[in-house]
Amino acid sequence: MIQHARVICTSFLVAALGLSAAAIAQKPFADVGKQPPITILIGSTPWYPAFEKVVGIYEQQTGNKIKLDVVPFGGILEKARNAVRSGQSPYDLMTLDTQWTIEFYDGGFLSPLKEIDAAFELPKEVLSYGDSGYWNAQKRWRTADGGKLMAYTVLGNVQLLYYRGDVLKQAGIAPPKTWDDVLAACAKLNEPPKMYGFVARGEKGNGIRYDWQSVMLAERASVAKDPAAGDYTVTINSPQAKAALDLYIDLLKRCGPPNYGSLGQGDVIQLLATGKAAMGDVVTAAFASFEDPNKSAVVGKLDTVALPRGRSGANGAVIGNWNAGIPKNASDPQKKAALSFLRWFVTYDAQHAFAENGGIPNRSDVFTSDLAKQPRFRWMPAYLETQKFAQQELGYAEGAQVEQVLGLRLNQALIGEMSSAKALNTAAREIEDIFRKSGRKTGTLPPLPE
Amino acid sequence: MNTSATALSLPRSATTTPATAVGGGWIGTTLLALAVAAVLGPFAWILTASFKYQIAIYSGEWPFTPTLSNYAEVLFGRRSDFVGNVVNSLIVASASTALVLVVGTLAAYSLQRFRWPVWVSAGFLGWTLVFHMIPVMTLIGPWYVAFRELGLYDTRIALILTHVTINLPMTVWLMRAFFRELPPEIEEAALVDGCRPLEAFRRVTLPLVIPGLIASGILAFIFSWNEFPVALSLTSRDLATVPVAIARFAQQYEIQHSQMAAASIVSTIPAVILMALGQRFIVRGLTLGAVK
Amino acid sequence: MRENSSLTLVLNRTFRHWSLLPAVALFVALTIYPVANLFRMSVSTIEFAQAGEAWTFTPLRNLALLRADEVVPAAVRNTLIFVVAAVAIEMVLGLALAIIVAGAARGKGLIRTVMILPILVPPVAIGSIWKLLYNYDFGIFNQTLAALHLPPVNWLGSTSLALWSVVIVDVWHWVPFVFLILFAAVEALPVDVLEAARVDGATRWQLLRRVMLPLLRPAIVVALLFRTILAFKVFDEVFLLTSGGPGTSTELVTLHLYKVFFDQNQLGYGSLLSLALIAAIVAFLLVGRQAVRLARP
Amino acid sequence: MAAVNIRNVGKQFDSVVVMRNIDLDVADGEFIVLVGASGCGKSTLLRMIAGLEPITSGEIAIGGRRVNELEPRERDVAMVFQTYALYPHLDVRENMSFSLRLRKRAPAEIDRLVEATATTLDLQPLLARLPRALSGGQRQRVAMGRAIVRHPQLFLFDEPLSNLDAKLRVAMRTEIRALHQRLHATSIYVTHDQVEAMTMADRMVVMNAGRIEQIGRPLDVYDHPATLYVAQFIGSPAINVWTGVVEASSEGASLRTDHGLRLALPASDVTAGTRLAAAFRPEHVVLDGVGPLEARVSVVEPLGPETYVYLDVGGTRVCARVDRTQTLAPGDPVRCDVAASAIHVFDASNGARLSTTS
Repeated sequence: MIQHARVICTSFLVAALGLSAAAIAQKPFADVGKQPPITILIGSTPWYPAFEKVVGIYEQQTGNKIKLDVVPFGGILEKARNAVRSGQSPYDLMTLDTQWTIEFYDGGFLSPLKEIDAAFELPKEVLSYGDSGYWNAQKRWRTADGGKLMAYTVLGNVQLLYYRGDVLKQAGIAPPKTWDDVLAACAKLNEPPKMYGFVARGEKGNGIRYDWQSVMLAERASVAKDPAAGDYTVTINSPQAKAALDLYIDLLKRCGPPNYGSLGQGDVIQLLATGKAAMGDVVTAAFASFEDPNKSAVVGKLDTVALPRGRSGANGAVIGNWNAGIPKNASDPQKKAALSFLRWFVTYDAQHAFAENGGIPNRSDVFTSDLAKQPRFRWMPAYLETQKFAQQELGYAEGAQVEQVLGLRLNQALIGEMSSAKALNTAAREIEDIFRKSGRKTGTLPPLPE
Repeated sequence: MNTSATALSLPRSATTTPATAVGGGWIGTTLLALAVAAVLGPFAWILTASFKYQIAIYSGEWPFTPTLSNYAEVLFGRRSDFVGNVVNSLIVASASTALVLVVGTLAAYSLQRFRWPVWVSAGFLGWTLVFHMIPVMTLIGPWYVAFRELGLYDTRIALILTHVTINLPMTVWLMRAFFRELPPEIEEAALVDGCRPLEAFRRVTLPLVIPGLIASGILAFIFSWNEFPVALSLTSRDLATVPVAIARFAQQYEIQHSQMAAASIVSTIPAVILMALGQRFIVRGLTLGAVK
Repeated sequence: MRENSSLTLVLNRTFRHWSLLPAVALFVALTIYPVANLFRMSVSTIEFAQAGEAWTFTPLRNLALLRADEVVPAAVRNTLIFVVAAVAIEMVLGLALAIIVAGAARGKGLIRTVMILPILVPPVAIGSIWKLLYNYDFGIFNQTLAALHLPPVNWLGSTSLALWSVVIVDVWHWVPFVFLILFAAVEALPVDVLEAARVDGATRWQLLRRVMLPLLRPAIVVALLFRTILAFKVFDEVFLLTSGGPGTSTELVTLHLYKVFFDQNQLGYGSLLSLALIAAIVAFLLVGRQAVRLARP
Repeated sequence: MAAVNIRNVGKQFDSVVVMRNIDLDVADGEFIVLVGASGCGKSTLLRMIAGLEPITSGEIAIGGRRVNELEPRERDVAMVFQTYALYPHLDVRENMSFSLRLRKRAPAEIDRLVEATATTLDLQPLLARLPRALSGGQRQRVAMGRAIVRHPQLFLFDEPLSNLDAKLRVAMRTEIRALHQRLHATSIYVTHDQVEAMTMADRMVVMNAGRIEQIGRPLDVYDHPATLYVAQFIGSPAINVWTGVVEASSEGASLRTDHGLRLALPASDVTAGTRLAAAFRPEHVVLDGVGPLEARVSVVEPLGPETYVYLDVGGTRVCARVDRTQTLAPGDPVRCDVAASAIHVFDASNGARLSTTS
């Protein structure tokens, strides 16, 4: 009876708030009990609206309050650092880019989830995202092997190969399976300035580092030999890495616009959205905006496949996810409340709702649900396919510094300030230096002939 | 907005203005027109962008079908706190401007008029400059810690105080330059005529540096209005200011240019109005104070 | 009578003291600790472990990092080019506009409002919007060039041009700052002096060179001083426009500092870098002042 | 109106003593002129009286009241500045009524006083103007008006005429003097112009290097300069000065000048062998063709009523005032003489007056 009344009551509230009719009929996704209000630090991202809606459903269903402190993307890290470095944290849950989480794991700023509640387990359907939520404090490396669960993925992004279904079809080209296919296709499609064959990020910094590493993985190259085993011998100046870099430079120069050396994510999306690019290497999260007629001239025309294989025959993709963790300096009841939300959030129902509202779910079963059949979720198969080989990169404490090195040297090779061999040799030397300073077992390959 | 309202300027017919003596002529007019066009060009672009859909901005479409949806989203969107952000900014910027004008002008006057030992004046001025040179990012951590300890985190007071501090160097230096050009005899005359020192300062000195006060005031207001890193770190969502809100449109994977443009336009209007009111307030307050 | 008068003397003296007191109090309260902290950090290595900070005193290590940092020379070179070019252009344009606008018969207030619009736009918006204006395929500049049947320009993607594109944005953004200060100074000029000079038969150019510029000098110095410091500290726009690329062509000291201090979380070396930046600004200002002194007959 | 008594006043900037032991009594209604070269301390003394400059030692009293510790506004003095220091943002009426309004006088009374003063000074048509719309002379007048309107105990003038052109300066000189005769207000007037001092002062105070050299009525000072400095400072063209050593002879003491000339000295107790400076004014040089000194005319300056002739006397230049009827041309040889009684004798080492006669 009471249960009934609550459902009705909730229904009215939900209806009053204008939420989708689908939500009204749903029963609570999971029972987490009464919890004190919590505050979540979250960035302003394209998937934020979906998250906000799901939080709204959580509040409806549980009556627990959540305050969302939405901060600009450029301010999240700053806010998170401030929060954990002094006094009591104003946040009880913080969503952080995977690259940033390392610093928080390593500094011991997050409470391992099992220390808050020993019984907490992630459902097995939840994708692992390269163990990015685990931290092995001895190895200073993200791995479930001997690592503690510190955080888990709120949103998992991977790069996908977007292509214009209509354009490729007309040209009689099948969706590329290898990077050589991409080169071949763009040789046919490239018709600047009307149409560029393929676009990806060449911008200095995170942009080129991230996009290039997919190709690097596809050529079976690596930055460090075997971090899992503690072997940090730098392998970035291997012949395979050089092949990957040469291929990437080739792709961007031959298929992209003349400003390939400064293309960022926004530029790549802009070129695809305006119909100026036939193919592009873009994050999954951008898909929704290509389907929004206010933002895209190619609604319904872009399809996705997993990023292509390299000449080595391997696939490569880098995971770029957002992890949520609980600050060590939050109060115990708040921590429990935050964990309760997490527990609720990873249920199938919550993830289903998250996907429906435009988020990327983190459970494999949602990808095989009814949603996958809908055209607007046509990216799901490619995404799930990518999960089989996608990897976390730079998942060690020195990651941020290594990214700086790669971000500059790769860009310099791209714009011709250095040869690719010299760029990689330089990067190898610098990265080795970083590893040595932090006391890793390291070394480097013999330099590539320049 | 009009300084010719200051008692300093004269009926145009009576004398030459400083610049008719030098400027003027068709060269000046042409240069001015060019400058206004150069300033307004990008601004007009922002204005039109605010009426465009993102895709129209992306593709540089012209002509375009205008839409008010960006404004609707910014002002009334369910997830938008923009009106609140503008109010926060107005409060913080006007309070910090008023404070910095009082504190900074007094300090500038004190340093310029009274004979301080060199270590005091040079020390103070040098410190303000060096402080001004420090990249703000390195200061934020300690400020965050201090204000949190004081229980002032996420209050406007913390933000106002830091903005006053950040703007103080420029205000002091700028006002000092204006005081320097004032002959001391005028104040001495006021003292002999029967003013207390503070009275002479308010009734005679200040009205004579109105142009300087207005310039300092506008600059302090704008710097406070646009200050991002401190506002971001010392406040949370409820007290966020305009630049923090606008930065939210610069997302990880895309910049929401259309809404950013609308927000920029929306935030400019109250700022301009408030600056105009502030100027009028300064002019009126000081000239009336001198006469009454 | 006697007591009364000595009291007023005290009041007079207190006016002198308390007029400076609020400013000093504010600075003591809000700057001493952060600045001391900056110095302390610059000689330390700060590591985070067990949810706490571990400070070790390593001044030589930080210095060694500075010496070995390969990005620093390029950043210093770009910063100097940027500061000199941007500030010089802004000063000249700002002064010219201040004089012209002050001479306008009417609508001065309106023109001033228009002129300050660029500094009213948050830097984050300026960076994003100019990036679109510069866009190779859709930007207004290249569209205009195309309409004139000229080839497109790779504004931000060319290593030789990117820094100058950044300078243009900075000029657009900051001329209003110089204009505003100098406009106020021109408005406060004593008219009788100018009139006297005119009567004495000075040409416009002479009037400008020999009468107005010397009178405007204090304001020019302040505008130049603060514009220079702000130019050294430029960050947001460049960060959004180019992030220092392509290559190191627009790498500036502050961008590098951001990467070190913020992205890499190297607080010790980052602090040393910011102290080095301050030292560079001070040196630049002193050299500049000396140069001006020597140049003056 | 009030008397001013300055007792043993000294002034120190940091550790530098710029003025010491100044004593001066100004009688009620008197017009005193402080005169001296720039930097002699006259303006500083005036500003100390006004209260704009702290007094390091001694005492200043106005109207019998010690004012050392009083603020300027409490001393009931009015001051006219060299730059006029008009309030640029106030019109003439507001400038004039400023002090009255500060003293919260009734508006009707203020109006009456301003009108009256404006009428006196011919400022009526200018009342609504801002200072920058006024000519230099008009500004000067407004500055005067601003001082007069208050009826203060004491007027202080700090070189009020030096920014005016020569013609206006002479006119204003007379006007200020006339004004004083009407108001009988105690006035202290600072100038570096000895003509102004001579023409305006009841008594003048000649200052030099932070000291008072002489106080006296203009003609007394002119006729009996207390020091060589005063003798040289007062009088135009300047007094002629010869230095030399005293020689005694049967006819009395005479001076063997550094140029080898001989000049009879007035009878006084000068001892042979001392170094002296002998000074005599141009009007005491007699060109009679029979004098003992041989000279040659080098420059002739006819001024109208009189003519100044510059002579080359044994290698030194001497100025003589002669009647306009005397026609002389450069190059003419003449003989001249100086009446011994008209010669002022000063100690060459410290400039102190030695002669007591004439």
